Amino acid sequence: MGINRRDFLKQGAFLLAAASQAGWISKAVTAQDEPMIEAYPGAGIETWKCSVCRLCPGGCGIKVRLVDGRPVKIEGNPLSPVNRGGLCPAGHAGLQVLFNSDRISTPLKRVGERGENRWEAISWEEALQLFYDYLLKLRNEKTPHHLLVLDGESRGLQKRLLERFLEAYGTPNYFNLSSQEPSSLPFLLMHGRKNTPGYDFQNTRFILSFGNDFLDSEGPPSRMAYLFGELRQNPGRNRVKIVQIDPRLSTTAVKADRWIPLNPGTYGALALGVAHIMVVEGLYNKTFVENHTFGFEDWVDNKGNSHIGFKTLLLKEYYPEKVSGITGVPIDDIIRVARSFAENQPGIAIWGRGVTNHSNALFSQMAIHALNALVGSINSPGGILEAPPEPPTGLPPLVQDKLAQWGSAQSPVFQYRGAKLPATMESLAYLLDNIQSGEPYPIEVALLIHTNPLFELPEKERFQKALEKIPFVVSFSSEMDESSIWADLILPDHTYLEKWDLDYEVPQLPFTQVTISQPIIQPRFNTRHIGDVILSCARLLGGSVQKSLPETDYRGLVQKEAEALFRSHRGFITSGQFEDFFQSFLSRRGFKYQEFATFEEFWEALLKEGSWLEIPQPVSDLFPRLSTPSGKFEFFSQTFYHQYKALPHHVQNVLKSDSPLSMALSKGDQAFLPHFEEPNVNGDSIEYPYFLYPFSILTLFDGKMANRPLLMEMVGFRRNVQWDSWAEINPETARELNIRHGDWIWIESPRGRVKVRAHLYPGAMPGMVYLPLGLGHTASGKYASQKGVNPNDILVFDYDPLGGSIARNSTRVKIYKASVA
Amino acid sequence: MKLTKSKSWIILFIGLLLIVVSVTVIARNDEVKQPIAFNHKKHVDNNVPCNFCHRLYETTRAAGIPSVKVCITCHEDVLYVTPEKAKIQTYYREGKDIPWRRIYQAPDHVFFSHRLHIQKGQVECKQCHGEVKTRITPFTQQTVPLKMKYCISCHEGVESIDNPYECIRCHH
Amino acid sequence: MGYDPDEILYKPIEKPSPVFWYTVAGLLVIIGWALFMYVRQLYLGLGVTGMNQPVSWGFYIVNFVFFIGISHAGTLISAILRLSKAEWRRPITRMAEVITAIVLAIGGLHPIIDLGRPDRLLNIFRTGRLQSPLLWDVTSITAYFTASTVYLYIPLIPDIAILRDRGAKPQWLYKFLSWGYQGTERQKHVLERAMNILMVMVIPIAVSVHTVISYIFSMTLQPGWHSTIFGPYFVVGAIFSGIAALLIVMIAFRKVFHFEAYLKEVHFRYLGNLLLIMSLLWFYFTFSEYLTGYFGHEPFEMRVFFYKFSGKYAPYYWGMVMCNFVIPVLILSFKKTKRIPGILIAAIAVTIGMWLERLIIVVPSLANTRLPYPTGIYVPSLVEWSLLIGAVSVFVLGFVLFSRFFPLISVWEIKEGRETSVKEVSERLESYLPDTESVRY
Amino acid sequence: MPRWGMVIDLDKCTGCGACVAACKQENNVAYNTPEEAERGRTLSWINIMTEVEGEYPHLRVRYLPLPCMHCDNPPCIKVCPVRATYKADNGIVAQIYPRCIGCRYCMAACPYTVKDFNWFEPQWDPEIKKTTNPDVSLRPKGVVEKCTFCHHRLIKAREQAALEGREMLEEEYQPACVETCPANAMFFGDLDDPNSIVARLSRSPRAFRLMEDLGTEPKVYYLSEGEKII
Repeated sequence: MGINRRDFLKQGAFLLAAASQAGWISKAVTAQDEPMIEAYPGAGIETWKCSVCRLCPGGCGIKVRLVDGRPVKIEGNPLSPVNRGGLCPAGHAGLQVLFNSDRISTPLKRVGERGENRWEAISWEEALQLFYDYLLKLRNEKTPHHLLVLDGESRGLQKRLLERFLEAYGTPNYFNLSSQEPSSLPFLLMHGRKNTPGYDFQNTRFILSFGNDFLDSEGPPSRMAYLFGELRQNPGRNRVKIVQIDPRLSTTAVKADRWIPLNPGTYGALALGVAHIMVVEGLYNKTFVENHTFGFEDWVDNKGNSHIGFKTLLLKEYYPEKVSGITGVPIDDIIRVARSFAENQPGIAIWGRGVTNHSNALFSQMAIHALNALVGSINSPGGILEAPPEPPTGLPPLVQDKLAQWGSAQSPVFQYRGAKLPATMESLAYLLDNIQSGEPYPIEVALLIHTNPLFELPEKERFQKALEKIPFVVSFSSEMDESSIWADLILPDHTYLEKWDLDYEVPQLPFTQVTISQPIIQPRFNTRHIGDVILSCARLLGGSVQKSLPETDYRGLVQKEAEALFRSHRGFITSGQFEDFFQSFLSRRGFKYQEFATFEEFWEALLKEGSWLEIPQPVSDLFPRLSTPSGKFEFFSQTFYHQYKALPHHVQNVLKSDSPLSMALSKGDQAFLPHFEEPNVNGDSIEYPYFLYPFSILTLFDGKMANRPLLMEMVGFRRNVQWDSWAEINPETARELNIRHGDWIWIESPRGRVKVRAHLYPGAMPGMVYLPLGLGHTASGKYASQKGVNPNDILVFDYDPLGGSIARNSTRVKIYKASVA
Repeated sequence: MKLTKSKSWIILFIGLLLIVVSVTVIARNDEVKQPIAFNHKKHVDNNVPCNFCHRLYETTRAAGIPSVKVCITCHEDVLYVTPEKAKIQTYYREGKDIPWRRIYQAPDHVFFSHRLHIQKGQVECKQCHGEVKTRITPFTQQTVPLKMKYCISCHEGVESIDNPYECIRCHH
Repeated sequence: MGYDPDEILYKPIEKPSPVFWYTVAGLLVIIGWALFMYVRQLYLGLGVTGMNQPVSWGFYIVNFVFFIGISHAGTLISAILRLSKAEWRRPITRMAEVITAIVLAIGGLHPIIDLGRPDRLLNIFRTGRLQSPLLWDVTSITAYFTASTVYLYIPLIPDIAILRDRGAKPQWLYKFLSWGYQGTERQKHVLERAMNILMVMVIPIAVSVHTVISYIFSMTLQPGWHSTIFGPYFVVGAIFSGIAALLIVMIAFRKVFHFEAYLKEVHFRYLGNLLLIMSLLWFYFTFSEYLTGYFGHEPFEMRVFFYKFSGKYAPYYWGMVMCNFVIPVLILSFKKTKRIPGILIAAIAVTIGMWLERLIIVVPSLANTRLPYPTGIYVPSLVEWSLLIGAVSVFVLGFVLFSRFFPLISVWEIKEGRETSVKEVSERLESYLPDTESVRY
Repeated sequence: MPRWGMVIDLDKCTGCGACVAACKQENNVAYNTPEEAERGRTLSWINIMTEVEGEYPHLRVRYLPLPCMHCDNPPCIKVCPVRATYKADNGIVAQIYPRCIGCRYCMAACPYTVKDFNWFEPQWDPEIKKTTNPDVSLRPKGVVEKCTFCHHRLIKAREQAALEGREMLEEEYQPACVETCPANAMFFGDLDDPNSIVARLSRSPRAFRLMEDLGTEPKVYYLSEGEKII
């Protein structure tokens, strides 16, 4: 049967139509054309989109599985150099961020009193006008530095944009709350570098961890887990040894080869004790210490004053008996740690929140870092590496007008009054004090960017009072939280799964990587990208601000930056199969270098594969000159010394009289050497006999993740606790207090008390009580609110006056059984 | 007359039974009314390929009920408007989809894949949907009762299926 | 009809006291409440109970085992006594059989109450796996229920005929149920044959029922369950609790209906002896069960063991030992205490004790998982308590209703006893004795 | 016919719980209210068990991820009265929700306590329900559920391979927990294929299975923790 012409034409038309329709379908499916999905229920068309997880600073690459345009699962992106396909439990809860009944769906303006949580929905135009009016007002009044930004999440491009905006606007007050801890200050003082360096865990053979629970709550969790797996059980390589020094049997301590519990806050002493043994037994790297360090031996400055060296200090002050007395660690253990650390090289000494949560944090960190220098693990494989270079930028050069220049040059509001120490003395504590007193200048507009200080900080009343002093507070939160209810205006940001962004500031990586964040689905609510808000403000402000940020929308900016990556001809997009270790895949050429002719190809590949990676060239000069005054690693921090000496006398006097530095200063040179300071303790030891030790958990981090049922259900999955806080107590201690497992107890500090269930755990040190952070929300959605307790409610606001970190582990408490109620 | 009392009980019981039975029988007759008097035969006769409308059956789990946008590609002419065509155009204009009533819907706990049956199993449409090609009215009820028994009856004879009783193939 | 010496036996049927109605109404209220609770459970799901993840079985299974256990009272005792021609059985058998029938129905319902999806109950027949001990149960309980109802009904026929002839109301019921029984020789003969066959059949069925129930537990690998003596252990426990329940019922109805003339001290003494024997036997089984477990000292077994001995379940465990062994043995060993009040106390103690025993078997093994699972402690909820009380009420109601329509003491057996037994027994006795002629020789 | 099995390297496992989260997300395991969780009714197809031995400071703590063991000789299927749980040809112990009558006998019989029961009708937050996986059915109240080794992924992979006219590759089928494990501590594959990584690891001297003495022949192998030095 032949086909006549008519039929042929008809069929042709159908086929044409079909072809065009087919294209339309795939478009429809990816564009989430709702009626189309309805018309094809259960088609099960699967698509994957790469993005980046923004729930913690880890920066894991993710792939989101979409079925019929509906996101159903987040998985790790195997091509991401950070996590290599793994994903921690929090990452899996990402969809519950996107789909959450507590999201803010539209800009809100406060109608009631502050903190009353009564709002009026307004349009974006109105909201932006309101915001812009305030920004303009500050510039018109020639006080742009009265703008303060508190940022809890921004990284990568978003942070770059914000910093750029603030510089062009003219304020130095950009405070990153998420980078509060662990501080990078010791690197500045001893290394001459401000940013956190890269840790070469891949090649290390020994990790001496001081209070760094890196398997649970510190560092990029998926990356650390991946490394742990590789380092511990990998045929063909030595099993890395891990010693965890921590008053709590944390996950890392459980998985470590050895857990050494010590008295809280005495990390510095233990590190110095270990150093003492190494020096006495001659176990340190003598060549390195001789050639590349400063201040190990006694020395004489150019004015002829003699100074004591680190060695002398060690030998005199930190003999094992004394250290053992301070730390409670048996002498044998100190010796054994010192010997095995020296034997298993390259090794690395790291510290974490356990250390920075004390008022003596800075000196403890310096003491621990000194161990790295003693074994020569500075800028050497398996040790601490130079921080990788930042990715290139596509932003035009910064343009600042006079006002902006003047404003940016003002001393930031978070610095200690009058103390012009460029590196030290920055702290939230000073920020609060300064806002409160209006000195040196008042803050008039504050932006809260995905941060919840009212929940995360001890003594929230202090923050609340500071907020009350600020006439206009804007929150960019996508969900209501304890801090946002104190704001005047809420400009809801997209969730990270609806956002364009580039992410590249993952701490501790020894390589540069850029991961693209692309919207998985169209924004579900009437929210707006914070970058777009800033860009439109820049546009409205005009002048130099607009010149610095000429882009009109954030997506364009992302593309510009990506183009800069492409044009730089550095790095490559990760693709194909990964080899296990960077070193090995460099040598084996396991990487596929993709060449892209045009930016469009590059862009497509970036969207498809997710990450761009640049591995730093192997250093030819094994130990380059550091940017310290001596050009070497400094045991005796000349940076610090000079800064201090340059201070006006009245400030010096203040420091001598009312800060913990005073003790050290009275001891002369010790103040600039790694040494042990007694940590501050709040609460009388007789009335409050127990130490409260709050700890972070992987599932909740700082508490932002609490409104996810998935994570609340597995909040204490290793302890069989769900949806609730638990207080870990040693069974022996509990017996003395007549507390049984599961009893309700009160934990009372000088600041207040909380009621929580006792959890007897042999891993708890006697005399301590451990509480998880991140629970106990009061205004944070239906899954998080009124579940568990917030240890911050009873913590005393204490801090390291030099390093600035909040000293969370300095509160003493008493425990007693709650009467049955 | 004590027996009448018991008899009345029995009559009542039988009456109730009858009501229940008739209600179930009526309820089982679940014919539905479709919004448009769709004529499969006409479309087939006009050489419209199956996958023009049901465009997913070869590639995905679902067969795909065409959305109004698919219908309108052919039925947008306004010259010869039949009442049925007018309905399509109205739906399209209003931006609504045709409210087809689904007849063939696997329950939530059954996972059926059209493409596997069509592509690998070489099953013809009519095996489950009856003679579609000659049908001049829209479906108002299942032509073949799609119960598990029916699935099994087919699977039992097939060589390439190693175990027709593997429950988790379809229930997961 | 002239004067009937057993007039008092018809009294509850022909002249029911108003107390009957109050009792029925009261029980109906309780049952209604339980029913409401059950409907609520049906609607909401099994979550309304106190069961949880490791303890996935609770009161319902305990009650199931317990009630099925009690059902052994009846048929087994009456069958054995009939079979062994124990003459003192005559006033007891009926009550025992009634217990069996009612309690079996209640017990048999419990697994259904326990189901998460009772709507899919028929799956058991549609796609049942005969390999599952649960299905053996279904089979044996059904068989036992059928057998024991028939076994209750057949000896009841002559009594129903008597009632019909006496003109008791409702006449249609008796007419219908008496099956045209006129007491002819042939009818008597057929009835006797039927009874004899059933008597023999019912005993193995009854034994099998509780053995199979014990298999539900012992066929698994769980510590504390995986035991070979569970079959006989359960059967002994079942008969034990059955006798106790029978004693309670006898004492109660003796008091209510003034059956003192029929249920005499001697009956209680004999049954008391039986209870004592069973108590000792029960102790023997318990002892060997736990002693062997203890000697093996398998760690998981020991966890369960100590959970019962000194852990959370110690009060129940020692309570059970008190109730099942110490109290009955002390009471029943001494003539002084072996009187009706004492026996009543012992019987109640044994009933409670046996219920506790079922609890102790079911829950601790589940609560002590082999892995460090978040151990949930089992706290029964209001629903479960309500249903337990409801089940007991159904039992009482069933008994009360039965007593309203049928004589609780087998009238014809009493009559037969009066008329023929004395002669028969003396003949039988004589046949036991050594032959006088051979002695002379 | 392959025999699917899993190997979990406890030396690599950090007990991070990613497997637990991934599983809940992949398999639409319902969330319970805090009150229900308090009563021990949390549904979780894979759990992390914490074993603690010793006294402070000499402790030995072990994290043990516990999915269904998919025993070759499963105690649970023997007792099921309706064949709602049975062993599939490829060794996966399956649970058929539409057939289960909810008697919980299998839960009582399982020595590993890995079966979960839906005590109530799962209450899905309407927002969160939008993210459920369409490949896995939502369970009604009153049925038992358990780990399926993400069997739906096998079905999908096999379907894909069949349509492309080739054999399915082992890598194509990985359960969600294995796929997500950040420490790469979990391995999955065909135990009968002598070249597969699971077969090799299962023969390792470090390999052991839980309660081997019960004769359940679990198909989940653990690699014991390496010795601790220093």
